[in-house]
Amino acid sequence: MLYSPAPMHIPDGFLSTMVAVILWVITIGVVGYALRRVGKDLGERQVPLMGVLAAAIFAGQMLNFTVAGGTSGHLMGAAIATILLGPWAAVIVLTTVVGVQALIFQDGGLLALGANIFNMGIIGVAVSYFVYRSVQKLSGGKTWGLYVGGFAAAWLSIVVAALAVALQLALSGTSPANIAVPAMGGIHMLIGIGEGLITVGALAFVHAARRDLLHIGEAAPTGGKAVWVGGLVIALLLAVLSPLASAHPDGLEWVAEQKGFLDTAQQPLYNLIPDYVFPGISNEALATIVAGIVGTLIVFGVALGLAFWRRRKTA
Amino acid sequence: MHLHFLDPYQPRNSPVHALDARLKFVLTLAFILTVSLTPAGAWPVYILLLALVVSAEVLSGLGIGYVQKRALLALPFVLAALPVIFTLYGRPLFSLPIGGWTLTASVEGLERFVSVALKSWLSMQAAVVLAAATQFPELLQAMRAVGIPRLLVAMFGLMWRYLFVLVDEALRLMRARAARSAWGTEAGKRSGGSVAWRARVTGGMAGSLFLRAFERSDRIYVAMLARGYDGEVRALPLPPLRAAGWFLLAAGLTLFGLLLIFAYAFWG
Amino acid sequence: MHHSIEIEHLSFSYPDGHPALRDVSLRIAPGEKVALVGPNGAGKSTLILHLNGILRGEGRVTVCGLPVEEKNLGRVRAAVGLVFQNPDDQLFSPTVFDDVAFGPLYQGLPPAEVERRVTSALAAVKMEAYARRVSHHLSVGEKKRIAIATVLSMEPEVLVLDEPTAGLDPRARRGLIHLLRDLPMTMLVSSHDLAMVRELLPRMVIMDEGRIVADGPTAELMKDEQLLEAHGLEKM
Amino acid sequence: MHHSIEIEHLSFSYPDGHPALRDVSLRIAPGEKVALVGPNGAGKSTLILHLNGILRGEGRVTVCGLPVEEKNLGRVRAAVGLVFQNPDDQLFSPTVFDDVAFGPLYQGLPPAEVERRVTSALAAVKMEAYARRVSHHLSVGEKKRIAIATVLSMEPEVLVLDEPTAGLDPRARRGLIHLLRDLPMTMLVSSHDLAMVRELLPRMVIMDEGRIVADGPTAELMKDEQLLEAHGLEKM
Ligand SMILES: Nc1ncnc2c1ncn2[C@@H]1O[C@H](COP(=O)(O)OP(=O)(O)OP(=O)(O)O)[C@@H](O)[C@H]1O
Ligand SMILES: Nc1ncnc2c1ncn2[C@@H]1O[C@H](COP(=O)(O)OP(=O)(O)OP(=O)(O)O)[C@@H](O)[C@H]1O
Ligand SMILES: [Mg+2]
Ligand SMILES: [Mg+2]
Repeated sequence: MLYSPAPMHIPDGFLSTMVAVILWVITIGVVGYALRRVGKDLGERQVPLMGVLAAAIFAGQMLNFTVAGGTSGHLMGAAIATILLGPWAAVIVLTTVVGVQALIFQDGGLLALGANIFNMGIIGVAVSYFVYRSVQKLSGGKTWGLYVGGFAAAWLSIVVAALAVALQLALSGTSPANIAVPAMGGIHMLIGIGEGLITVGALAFVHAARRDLLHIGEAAPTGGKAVWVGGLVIALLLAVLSPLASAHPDGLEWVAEQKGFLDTAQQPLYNLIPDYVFPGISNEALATIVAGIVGTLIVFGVALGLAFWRRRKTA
Repeated sequence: MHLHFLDPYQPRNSPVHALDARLKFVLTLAFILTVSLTPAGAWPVYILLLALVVSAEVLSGLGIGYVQKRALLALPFVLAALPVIFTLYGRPLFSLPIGGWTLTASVEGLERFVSVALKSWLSMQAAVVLAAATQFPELLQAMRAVGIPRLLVAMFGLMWRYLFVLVDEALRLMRARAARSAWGTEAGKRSGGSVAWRARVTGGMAGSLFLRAFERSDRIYVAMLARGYDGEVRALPLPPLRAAGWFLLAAGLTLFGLLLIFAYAFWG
Repeated sequence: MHHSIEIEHLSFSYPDGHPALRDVSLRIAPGEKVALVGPNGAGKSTLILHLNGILRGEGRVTVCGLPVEEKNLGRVRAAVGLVFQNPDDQLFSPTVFDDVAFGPLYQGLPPAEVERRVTSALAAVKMEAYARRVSHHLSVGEKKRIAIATVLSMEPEVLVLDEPTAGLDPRARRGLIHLLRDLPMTMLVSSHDLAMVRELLPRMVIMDEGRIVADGPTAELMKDEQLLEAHGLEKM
Repeated sequence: MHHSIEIEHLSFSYPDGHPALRDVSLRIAPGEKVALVGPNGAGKSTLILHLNGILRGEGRVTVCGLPVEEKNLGRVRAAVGLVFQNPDDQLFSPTVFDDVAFGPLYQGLPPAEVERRVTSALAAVKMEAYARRVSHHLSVGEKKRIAIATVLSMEPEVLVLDEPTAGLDPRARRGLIHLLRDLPMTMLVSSHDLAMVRELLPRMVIMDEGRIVADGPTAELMKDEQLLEAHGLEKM
């Protein structure tokens, strides 16, 4: 099968009605605002541009490369869309992609569509924008900023969106946080590397062929700041919330049982996406690494934020 | 190239196919909402809902087998809910000793798990029937009818139209890459390059796809302008829903309402 | 009587400064069928985009007596039907019907009239049975016919085609030539396909580097091998 | 000595059940230059995709003595260079150099050898000066040459081209014909461009509806107007 659904699309049935409806409301608000913004920026061009680029992102998700032993990596596209189009247009493009995926391929549910747009379209874009802009500012517009920013944006957007999925499942009572968070987070830290590398490759191509396109995304001044702050808040919130949630899923007894859960639960969870199994790493080691990386994530987020504020103060 | 495999629409001569897309769309959404709202453990209601969706499958001429095959796509996600059997507190069901630890499954946990799996399975089937029995252009009209912004609907339509064109481009790119992915002539040499290099090449393909799409959107825009496009999205008015349609809609929604009342009265 | 197309001293440079048209003048009488030939980059497509105001250069362009200006754009676009090279770019709607209805709809015609226009445009290209089909299942030749129908439904006085036979196999190409021969409008056709030009279009305009370098009866210009050679054309 | 290409009783249906090749047999000797012609949908591209195992049907395909099988794919792909119709699909790297180097790099050749291969492939298509250029900005004719170079850099024994002249203007087409004439390899060229076939390829294979319906010297088959007519071809 050419089209393999990414584990990021939540099917119907997994979210409680409450969570699904709340995320629908937020999504409608943000998408409505983004539609108006994009209309103002692009005018008559918006329909063909957004529609065709959504199709391009979808088609781009089919491109894959072999990682090892028949497994493969591919693209989700939130970061590349954000970098090339700016945050508001990216929200619209991803909304279109995720919407059509749900309607045609049942990749993600219809009631859960609000949540899926929220995770990939809104969180993915906000985090990408925050990371990319921060690195761009740090690099002072040099080319390495493009690549480092692109990689970091792609990687973090995947990881944070996955953490959001895990938290939503936990909030819905469908999957205990102490399993969902490290499992989703851990898997997507690996998937995110592929996303990052492909994003860098795509940026290198665009940089060589049409450098001018790398700047259309910057024409989003005032609203762009809102996305930047939003991305920061989301990234920090999830980075702090997820370990907290995963530490106290269901009272205190989890401590006694946690190791057992991880052992049993991770087996099926890794089977969930056989493409991404990394052989040779025992689950225990993985759990440690996951904890380590979540920590790094927070440090990275905070450091980047601080560096940015300092730069602005001295500038 | 022909990408029929991407289009889930299965032409059949059935009453479900003939039904107004607006009705199908609204009823499917209502069905999924009903499934979502049905409390855990209300098994008789789940059975009634299953009967409803299965009769739609049979009526549509798609066949139960076809729908089940597609509905299984969501199956892997069910594993994400598996641990809940052991983490939810309640009457113990059985224990699994693993290493030094014991896992205890609870009745409530199992009930939660089974109802999540059931909900997902039921909703999935409804969505599959909708997609397989409705041409996407009709679905677009349905979206317009329920008040999704025209601009967004127009983008959905354009994306769907160019999905086939661009996926075709993506497949041709991969085909060209495969044709040049050859082994070295020297024995013992590893071919294929590093993973990072392969990922970057794939990125180049994504970038070129994106650029070509960008430039294509310019040409489409010009073609639209040439035919009088002015930024506003226009469409012919939808034909009004007939009395029978309204009746079906009302009956369907009432039925779902009754099912929910029944479910909450006994299991809520 | 006014000319169908009147271009006077038209010059145009793309925003990057590249001059694509240099002082082009051209008149086409109603009912004339004219070929526009020349090497890649000669400026053929650029000229065509001026005919309905998508590009606007310096000089005067008049179409069916209407100066191509902001306030006339709607009427100009109704008078000139542009068919682009790649039908995939022109068929952007979910169904064939929607595509052919697009032009009339934006002209603000009432629904019943839109329906009538679509039916008769599809009949003109012999594709009546395709109205409810979706474009991506069609062959290139079929798509090409539909692309022409999308413009015919606007009942234009002038039909402008950019490389209509590119990418068609001989059979589809033949079918298209017959179709074009039967259409009564004024026609301006840009093409690299000199065999088609000879068969279909009695007058030929040769462009190179943004200028018109020759304009005359096709049969005569075709004899001038030196002229053709000098502008990257080949006698076939 | 083995044949360059040996196809025996090859049949293939697409997953949707559409039979695209029916019992095709064909032998091409080393150094031969063969045309593959036929109407749209005849199965030309499908046949070509079998030559390096991208598609796999029933029957036997042998290339340079290697049966096309899973375990040989890597070696088969090194022996057969496929150039597709649309050069944009073949050029996916930021620069021309990267694109031409893809094959050798994938083969795991040492850097110095990769450089040498790229240089000589670009020299063969007379595009040495373009190594550092961005392929995206080149003209179609230039892209076409680069696409051929991406395959030449793998030093294949057989060159297979799918509609090489489609979309080229007369000048670029002429240049390409000269280029192909100078390349020494065994060549199989699918095309609708009968003028090019007559000029370049002494042997001609006609396909229709998935079958080979004629195979012989181009000059002779070209005389048989009835045969050409019957298979949607047109004498030019
Ligand atoms: N958007 C653009 N920006 C800058 N230059 C352009 C643009 N489009 C075309 N050009 C340049 O303008 C010139 C005329 O291009 P045009 O497309 O009109 O040529 P053409 O005669 O239609 O060629 P072809 O036969 O290849 O279609 C060319 O040199 C081309 O490179
Ligand atoms: N991916 C596919 N799935 C199903 N059928 C296909 C596919 N690709 C091609 N076909 C069908 O197979 C037959 C042979 O197609 P093929 O592309 O080989 O023809 P061709 O001779 O190359 O034609 P052309 O001159 O248009 O390139 C056609 O009937 C076509 O519709
Ligand atoms: Mg042109
Ligand atoms: Mg072909």
